[in-house]
Amino acid sequence: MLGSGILKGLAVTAKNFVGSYHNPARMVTQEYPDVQPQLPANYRNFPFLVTENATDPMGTMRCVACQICEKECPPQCIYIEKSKDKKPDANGKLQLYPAVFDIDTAVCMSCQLCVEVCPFDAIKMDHVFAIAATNRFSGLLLNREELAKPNTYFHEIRPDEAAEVDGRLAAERAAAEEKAKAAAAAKATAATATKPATGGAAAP
Amino acid sequence: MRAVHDEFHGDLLEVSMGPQHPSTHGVFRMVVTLDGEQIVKLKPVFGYLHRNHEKIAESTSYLSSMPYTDRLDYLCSMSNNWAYALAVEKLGGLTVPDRAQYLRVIMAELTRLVNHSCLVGFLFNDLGTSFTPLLYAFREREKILDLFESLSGSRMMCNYQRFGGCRVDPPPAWLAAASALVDNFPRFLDEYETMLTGNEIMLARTQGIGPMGAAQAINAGITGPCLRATGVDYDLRKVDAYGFYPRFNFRVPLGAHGDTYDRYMMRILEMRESVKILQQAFRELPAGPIMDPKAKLRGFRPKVGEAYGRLEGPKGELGFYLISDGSTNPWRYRVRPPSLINLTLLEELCLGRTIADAVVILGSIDIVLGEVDR
Amino acid sequence: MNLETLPLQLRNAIVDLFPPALQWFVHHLLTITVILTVFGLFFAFTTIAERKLLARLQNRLGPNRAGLPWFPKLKLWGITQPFADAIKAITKEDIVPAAADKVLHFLAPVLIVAFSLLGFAVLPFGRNLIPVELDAALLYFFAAGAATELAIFMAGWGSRNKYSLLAAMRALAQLISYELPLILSVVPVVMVCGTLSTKAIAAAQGGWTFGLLPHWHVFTPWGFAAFIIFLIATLAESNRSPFDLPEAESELIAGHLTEYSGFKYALFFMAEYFGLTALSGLGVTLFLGGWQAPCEFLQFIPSYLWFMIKLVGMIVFFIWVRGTLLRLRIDQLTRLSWKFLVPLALLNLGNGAFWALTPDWTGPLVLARWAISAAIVVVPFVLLGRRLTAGQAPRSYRYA
Amino acid sequence: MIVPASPDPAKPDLSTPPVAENSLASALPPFSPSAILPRLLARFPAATIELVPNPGPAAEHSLLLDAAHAREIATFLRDDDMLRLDYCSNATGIDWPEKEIVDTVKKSVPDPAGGPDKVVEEKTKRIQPGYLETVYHLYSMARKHGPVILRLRTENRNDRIFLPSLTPVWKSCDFQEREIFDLYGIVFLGHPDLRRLLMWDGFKDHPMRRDYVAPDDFEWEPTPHGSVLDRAKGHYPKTEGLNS
Repeated sequence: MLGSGILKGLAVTAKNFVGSYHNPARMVTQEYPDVQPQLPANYRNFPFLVTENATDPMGTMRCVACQICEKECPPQCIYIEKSKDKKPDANGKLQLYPAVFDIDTAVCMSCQLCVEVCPFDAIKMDHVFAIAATNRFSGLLLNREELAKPNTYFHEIRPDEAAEVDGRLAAERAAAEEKAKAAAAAKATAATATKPATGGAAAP
Repeated sequence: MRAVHDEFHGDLLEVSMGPQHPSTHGVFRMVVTLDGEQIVKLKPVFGYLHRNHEKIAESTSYLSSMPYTDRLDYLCSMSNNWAYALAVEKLGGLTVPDRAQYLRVIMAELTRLVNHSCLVGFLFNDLGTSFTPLLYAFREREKILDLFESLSGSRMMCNYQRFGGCRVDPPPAWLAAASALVDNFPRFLDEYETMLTGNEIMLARTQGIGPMGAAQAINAGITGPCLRATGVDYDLRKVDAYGFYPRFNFRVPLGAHGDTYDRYMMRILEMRESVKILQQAFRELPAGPIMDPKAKLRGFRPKVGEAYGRLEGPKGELGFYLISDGSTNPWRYRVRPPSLINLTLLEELCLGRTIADAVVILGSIDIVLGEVDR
Repeated sequence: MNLETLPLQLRNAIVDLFPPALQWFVHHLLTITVILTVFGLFFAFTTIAERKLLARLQNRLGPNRAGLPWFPKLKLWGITQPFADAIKAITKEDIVPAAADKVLHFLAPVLIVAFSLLGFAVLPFGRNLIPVELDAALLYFFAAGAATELAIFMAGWGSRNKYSLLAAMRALAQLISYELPLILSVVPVVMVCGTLSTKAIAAAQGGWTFGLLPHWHVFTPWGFAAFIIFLIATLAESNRSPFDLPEAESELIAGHLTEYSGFKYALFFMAEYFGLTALSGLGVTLFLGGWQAPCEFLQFIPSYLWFMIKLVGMIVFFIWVRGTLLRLRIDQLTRLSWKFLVPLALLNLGNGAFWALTPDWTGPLVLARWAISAAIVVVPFVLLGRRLTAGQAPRSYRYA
Repeated sequence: MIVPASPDPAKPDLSTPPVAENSLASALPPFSPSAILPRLLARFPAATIELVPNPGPAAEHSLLLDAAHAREIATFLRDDDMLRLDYCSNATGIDWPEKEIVDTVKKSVPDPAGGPDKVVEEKTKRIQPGYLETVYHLYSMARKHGPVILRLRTENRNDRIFLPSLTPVWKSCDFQEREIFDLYGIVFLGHPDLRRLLMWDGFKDHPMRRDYVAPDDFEWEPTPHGSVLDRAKGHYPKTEGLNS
């Protein structure tokens, strides 16, 4: 009969009206500034640079300015200038570091490719999303000081991934130390065996 | 007896609907010539969102184009990813591990749910509801987007598929949540259908509106639910049998009239089939790696050659045509956009109908301007 | 202190403060002020109620942020939202298109508010509360109400916008189509009550069967049918969903409102709600017993409160309909009117006549009276409805 | 009608490999260009049709048609009962600019000293003329097979850029050919409504051509670093003013 479909529709909306008062599954609204969203660990928005500690962020940056991310970045929002000198990294190896590391967050599309291609676990995705600024350049173009965040922060936002990365880096470090020890031992044996030449300069 | 409008013959009215119009689904524009409220001419105008995606892709590496495919049809980033990965895998001869194949099916079908629920919501908005069906649909869509977010990190720009596999392996908790959501999805569909499918106004507004003939639709390259609404049995999941779709039990709903109502119902019925596919996928998901060990993330250089990979996207056949010259960048990168080609018949469908119908016909074709204009 | 007569006593007390020569003037000024204030506030809270109710129908929260100035912590569930909206509307820039007919563009919102307010003059808000006692109150009401469509046409024409023009055309087609069923649905009431005076019609619906079942017109077959037709026609007359074609958002941007902004836009909004409230008030008066209490023992509640409760009920129903239904197309809209509502209303006219002629049927004849009257309504409804929806039904589908 | 048995991964016969692998592994599909080619040549003796091999793993070879017979052949392919290629999925353009090809020919030169022959590489340079190409991917919805890939080539990239439109055969080419016209500049003869699709009407040049240089004179937003900044500075001498 004419009208039965309309009545059924009215019944459904009425049910939803009542349900909205007692069934939280129906209500999905989050009252945003009052209630901050619970971001999943995998949430990604804008990269940051991982530093080993918070006290000396520029000195302990993992980034070695290899510029792979700059090349792979689809919208080309990363800009890196290599340093002229070298600094020792966490493994004690001398590495370049980025003298300039800019990310234009107005261009960045948070695709995470920089993170995936980084062989040093130096760049990771952040959880910030409220980055409104009044100036496009001073506000949205982040330089390396603004990008650097300590490893503890990484642990805070993505505990699982950070632990895995730490484990891997620790293993690498251990392996490097092992190798260095072995090399030193070999060198020592070599030195004891044959006195002259080859020593000195090669030791890290 | 002479027709009335002969005696009151007046001027035609040309209205430019769009690019800013509530119902053109973005920055689409239709230049409509009206006789009273009747459409005597309709010319679609494209390009307001054109960014030459193909040119950008030809000047970057294969991998770098992947996040850009998210932005084609921004409701269905997972399907777009897969279509592109499919083409590149065909071009480079990569294989995909079983678990990744299942995950791809899961993601693609979840995307179908997202897209179709959005579509039916927006269709009702075009039909003049005050957002109620749209918001019910969005409520369900949000839940799926939450899943996407917790897995891939982003709600809509998932960037999830890689050549030779997927990027992240979902933990068991995610799978359980997704499975529960999928199991509850038919309840939403039932409620939705009770609310609107039998509604007299809905029937009057959609049945017999903008009917498409099967031969006409095939010749015009219409694909996806719009084609199947005309009764043509052509679903690439069955025809091309890409991915692991042959392992899944599902049916392809077919319409008979090809009108707006059939196009709407195709979406509803496909969502029900998608739910079945998803339930089966969650049951059978094997353990194992999710990436082809041969696949390289960086510096991927396929051999010289070309490949056309296509899949059944929610909107129709989404194809990627790639030509490799052996370098890291594709020589030719072409997207076959279902949204654009499904608009081929728009003028034919709208002629002689009113503005109100044109809006509904456009809504039922289901376009996303990110893909139309690329 | 009698609550029922309290408004009158208050009015008389104030009027008595003035010299007798001015008293008639103060009397009317007071009435107008009260109507403007009460229904102005009613309008304000209807907007927030509509937004809140729609939100709840859609599983949202609705506006809940507007609090009080200087007390940012106090949110008050957002009920001060309409005042914030009003301030916003007043302070917004008023844009008049260069090509517009300036006079019509300005006059349209002014006139539409004026016309939509006229109807309130003849509504009996309570047992003793009626602003103007007219013998031909119903005729006056419809005459005043029909003029609002003229203002809509002025807005559409004066804006010099194609969408506005289309909307204006639609508004006229809608007016012509629905004025008829609206008036025809009211005629049986006039026949049965034998009067055009709204006060007399409201009074005629007094009394209860067993003290519980009120003798409202809606509880008779002809009255029920007339009420439904009246409801549908009211929706159409006040341009509300599913008949909101003149401002069909998805088709005509905002229809005749496309070129209006700021306070003028707010005036249209206000007029729409005033019109809706007035028509609902008339519906309450004609079919829902006006100010009469639904049960005998509930008479202790003042009559004007009963009127307002019923009015609110009507408005809530309209909001509910808006939250559910989709829009008709213009040809379907006119077809619904001419091929369905008008014939039904005409038949119902006969039904009303039958009812008016048979008040003395008693005993088993009462049952026959009800059965005949119901048949006159239901049979044509089913038959006409079947013809109206011929060829339209949910379909079943095959699978490949 | 649905077989409820869920596929068992253990059974090898049920696990159909994905299409990418399928087309890799299997031999030529039944409706391969090499099967169609002789039929076409028999039917259209005047036409020159070539097989263009695809050396990649996809191995989807294509047919190069001459412009004069393209529409006839397309109509035949569409209407032929065996093929029934009623659906043109994809139509696209490709730009092949002029290319310098270095042919290396190895020659053995007898050693005047009487030793073994010396192998000398002789390099000859030649210019392969550029052309524009359109590619059509045809499928059959009736027979559910495909793709058959057609290619058409213009004579050069500058003035002889005319190709027959296949829109009269498949309406799905309508927008796609307009897009090719817009982005590559191929003029389709017989297209019912050949206008630019994506770029605006007054636009000059064709952005998808390989030698297209993007004009940075429109709404250029000075990005703060690198070569982009240098270019931006050329247009906006006062970039610093924007910074403050």
